[in-house]
Amino acid sequence: MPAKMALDAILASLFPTGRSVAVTDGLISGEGSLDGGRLVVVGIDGDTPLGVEGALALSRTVLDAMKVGDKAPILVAVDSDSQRMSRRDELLGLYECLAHLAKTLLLADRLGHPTVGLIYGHSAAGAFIATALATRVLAALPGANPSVMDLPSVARITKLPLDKLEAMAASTPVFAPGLDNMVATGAVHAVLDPAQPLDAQLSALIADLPAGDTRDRLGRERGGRPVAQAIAERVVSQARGG
Amino acid sequence: MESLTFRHTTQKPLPGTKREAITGVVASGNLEVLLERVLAPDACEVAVETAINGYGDVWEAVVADFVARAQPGGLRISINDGGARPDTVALRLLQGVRLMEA
Amino acid sequence: MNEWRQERAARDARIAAGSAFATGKVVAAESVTDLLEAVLRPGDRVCLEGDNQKQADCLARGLAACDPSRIHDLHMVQSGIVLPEHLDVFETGVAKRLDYSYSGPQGARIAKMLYGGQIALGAVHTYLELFARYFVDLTPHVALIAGVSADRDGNLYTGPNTEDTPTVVEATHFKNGLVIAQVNEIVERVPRVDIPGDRIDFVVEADRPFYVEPLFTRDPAAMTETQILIAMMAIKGIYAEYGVKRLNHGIGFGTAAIELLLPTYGERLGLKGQIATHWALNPHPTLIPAIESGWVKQVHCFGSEVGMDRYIRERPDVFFTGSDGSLRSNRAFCQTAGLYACDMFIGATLQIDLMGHSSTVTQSRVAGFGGAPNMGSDPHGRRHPSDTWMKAGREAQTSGEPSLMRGRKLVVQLVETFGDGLVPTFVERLDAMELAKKTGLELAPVMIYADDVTHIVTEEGIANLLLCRDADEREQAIRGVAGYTPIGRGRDRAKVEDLRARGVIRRPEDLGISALDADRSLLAARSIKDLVHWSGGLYEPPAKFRNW
Amino acid sequence: MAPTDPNHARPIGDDPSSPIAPATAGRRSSAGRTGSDHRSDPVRLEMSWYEASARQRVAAFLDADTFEEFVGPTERAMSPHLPLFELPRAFDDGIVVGRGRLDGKPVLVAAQEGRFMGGAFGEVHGAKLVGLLRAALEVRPAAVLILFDTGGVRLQEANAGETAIAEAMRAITEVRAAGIPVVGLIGGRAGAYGGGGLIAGTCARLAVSESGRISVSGPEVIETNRGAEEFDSRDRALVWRTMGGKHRRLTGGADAYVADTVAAFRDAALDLIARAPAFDLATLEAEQARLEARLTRFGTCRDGADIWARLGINDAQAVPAMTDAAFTEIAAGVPEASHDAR
Repeated sequence: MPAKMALDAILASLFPTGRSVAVTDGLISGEGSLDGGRLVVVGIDGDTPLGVEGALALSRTVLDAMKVGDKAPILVAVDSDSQRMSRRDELLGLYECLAHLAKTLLLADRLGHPTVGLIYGHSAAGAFIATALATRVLAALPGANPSVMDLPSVARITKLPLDKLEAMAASTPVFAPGLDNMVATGAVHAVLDPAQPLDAQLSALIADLPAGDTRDRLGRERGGRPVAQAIAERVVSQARGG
Repeated sequence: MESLTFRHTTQKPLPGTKREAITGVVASGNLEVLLERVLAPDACEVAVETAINGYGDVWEAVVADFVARAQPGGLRISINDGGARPDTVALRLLQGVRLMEA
Repeated sequence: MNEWRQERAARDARIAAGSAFATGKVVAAESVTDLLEAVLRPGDRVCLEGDNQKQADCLARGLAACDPSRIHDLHMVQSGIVLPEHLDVFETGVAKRLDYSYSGPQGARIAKMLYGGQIALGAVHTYLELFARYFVDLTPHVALIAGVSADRDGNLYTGPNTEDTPTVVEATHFKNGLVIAQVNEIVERVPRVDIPGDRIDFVVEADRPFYVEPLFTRDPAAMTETQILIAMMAIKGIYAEYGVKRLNHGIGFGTAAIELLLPTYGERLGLKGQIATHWALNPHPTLIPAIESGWVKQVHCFGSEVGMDRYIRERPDVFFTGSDGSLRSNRAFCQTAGLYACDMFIGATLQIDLMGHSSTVTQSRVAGFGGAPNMGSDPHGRRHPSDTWMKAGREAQTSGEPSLMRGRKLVVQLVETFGDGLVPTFVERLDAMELAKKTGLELAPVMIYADDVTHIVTEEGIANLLLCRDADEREQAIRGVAGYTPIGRGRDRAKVEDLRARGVIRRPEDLGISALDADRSLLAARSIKDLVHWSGGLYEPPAKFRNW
Repeated sequence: MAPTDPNHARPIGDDPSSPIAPATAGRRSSAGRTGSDHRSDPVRLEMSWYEASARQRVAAFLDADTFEEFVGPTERAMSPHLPLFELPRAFDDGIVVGRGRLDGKPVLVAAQEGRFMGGAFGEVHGAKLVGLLRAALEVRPAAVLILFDTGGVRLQEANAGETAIAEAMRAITEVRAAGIPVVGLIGGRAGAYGGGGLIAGTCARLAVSESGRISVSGPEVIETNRGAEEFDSRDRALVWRTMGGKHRRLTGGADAYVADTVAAFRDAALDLIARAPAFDLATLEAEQARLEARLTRFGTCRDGADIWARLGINDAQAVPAMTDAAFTEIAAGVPEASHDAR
């Protein structure tokens, strides 16, 4: 697996003319300029788990970006752990905080802020859904390692031997961790080339944003989700007829 | 997983006009039974997908008793089994037939 | 001249030795091992109280920590082998011989230690048998018992789980033995005196409250349609048929389902007051709806159950309670009540063979008996008639002089044809026989012998063994309710149909019951929370049973 | 986000025609009823939500005989992946979707079956929900109702499940933005865990019963990762004080608390549909303020009961044992419980 690209290197490549982006307690927020306009950056760095405070800090940034009125694109850069697993986070309603963060990103997109996710490290489970997956398109850098659960944990829960799971993982993208599999399911729209300037690649992505949610179509085309699109369309078609 | 299919001839069709019904849930020790009135009135087919291998003879006996008792002519019955005991299987089959007779 | 007071002198010497670690009778928890090393002698018979609901666990830990060079070869005589420490003492050599009744949670380990020869086993008893032997040939030299509280004079409050304590103290104290009690707290005045202080020699204030496990709580949420169907058949085909008023229930889900069907299905059948009025039973939470609906006249208990204390206090018309209001249970008396004063025992088992012998052992576990064989046996010493007993007797005995006929206790096995993991309940040969061979037991650990069993109820029907006239009929009656197990499929169909025509086998439809009616909506409570509601908030279930 | 259902359910009755009456119905006064009775079957309405299967819930919840299923079991749209794991499939992949009427109003409805694979999201399961939400944009029903019963992502199809959850969340915001309320109902045995909790948090309104649980990480997952000192998953009372229906209602994590009957969920759904917040900047600003205030006020609390006490409930310890009626009264007096900020 290629090494993951460091956040600083990513930002440098994105914003060759300078930026003001801070990372506090693993939370990324700030902005830089892209194509003569603003690009707002939020996200999580350093394999940090996302808890209630982090989610609300990020959503605050996204809400503030919406209030500026410039419809600036929003980049959600992610190298996170899963959601923070604790009694306190659940007691305080982590599901609401994570959903709220996702909703702010989805609303921003509706209100004309192009939203792009960028996974450059790890991410998993609730943290992944509430951030990178709540954007219009999700891009990745080689070395990224999204997962729902690592294979040893899957082995423990499914009571299947690890070597059998590893063999299955090689041929079945639907359950195995890793970037290639998330690309195959359609969750990751595109993998960027770290050797080329990222600003141009991001601009190209934004210029070519799909109108709707194309993830299930990509999943079918790439073979990672063979039936999802057809099933969803069958439901729509039956709902329509009658 | 094991797939089993049993075909029987019945003396009469199952009363009622309902085209299809489903009962039960696939869970540990439980099963779902899907019944469809699509066969000839004196035919019954029971197709089983079971999580537990090696109980073909028990399935055969349960299905034969069920067919003799319920005379489910015309029904194709499809079962997804999560390892139910024979008595649970027999009960679900009877529950399914009752739905079809309604 | 004969010396007639040697035992008493020995007891006095033990007390004197132990007093070095006591203030009056009171001993601190950290001194338990010192105390035990001072009062015990190698080879002593020791009863380390291990009940269902009350464990002398602090004393057990103290005993397990004794130096085996000083204390060794003890002969443990106790009803329950429940805690790990109960077996640790055999590993260290502190103990050598064992006579006991029940070893549910330690069943696998005890089997291994029996194979390995670490334990010299006397016998596995029923409760009443072991208690009886306390007064004949297994009288303890030292009893280590447990209670909730004591005063400084040793007056002991056992709490609602009195269980074995009076029996153990009676046998030990009055035959020159020494009694040491652990209590959760020392108080100025105990709520009630279950054991007078002059029978207690030392009192240990335990480092933590004794361990209690909710053994008798069955969550209605886990009850299946099959269990409900079986319960319906039992109510209609046995309780109603024989008018069973005085009874004992096992602790499985099947009998718990019966308890929950009384106020619904039983009510619909018009049986209230006609059946199930007088009980020998632990305070099962699933009995609450029947009690609240006025079905239950009274209940005597072997022990209590976690979470039932407040409820019992508020229902003194139903339960036996002390002047303080809390339950007074007593295992010996309740076992006796179950044996002689109940007309029916009904409970589950793991294996039944073609004769009707049943057993709860598997090849790798020696679970012991507890009290089921006492409940589940026909007492030949019974002399009082009842309609139920006489009717069963008439069914069993068709010839001979009617006035010399004796009745029969109903002993009912309530089983599903398959157990967990699709393991058949009906077998050619009990695992118990294999186990006896492997461990060198003279008696195979049979829970209930075939000649005591009167009925077997499965989801396929009821087999009335009283009506079987020979061994072949009996075998076919058992095969005839054994469902799709190999035993059941090996039936002679014609013979089974003949038995059905004679009413020896009764199918659900013969009883006017449709399997389709066996629905969870029939349960008076479908969750632990429902039981709490029924109890008016008095039942306080332990955390693991809550979903709120 | 593993399936976390701790209630290893034994089989129960599943015949849609057999009513599961409330167990202690004879002792309770019958639930207060709305004027919508005439449209639905009164016996079925009294069935226990918790006990009922997904199909039973849908059939009883909607106006009688109005449910039409999409991609129903005879279409055999089953998981293409479970056979690889030697696991049995279900004809509906554990979710029932379709259309029906609720008090005469056309609605779309999805119901998860918590007993099949813990109600978890697999490829087909997720796609059926996503399809239903996309259909709402075309057919414009009066509401979309999601009857949650899920442990989260189905591990055997984890990537597909996770992606479907993200698709469903986006689709919900689109449906809401189109002015169609999306209402979640939570009272099944599997709760709404993992990604199911996030989807729930995206809905416009939520109704929950006492046994309903909403959470991201399940107690067992937290215990496995952080130890029993962090979360003793066997302490069931703690589980409910942390993520159970009453706690969620008191803190405003759910907008209605209902008794465990189909009738109660139906009434709540009708009420919530009528007062669903818009999906706009004002709502999300309000939600931001609401959640920030929660962290400020309760961030140091260790236990649900501490929070309830700070909410001004006199006998916070008594909350878990409270009857539904008593609790509803208490919740009505807690200002934080009711809001339009979702």
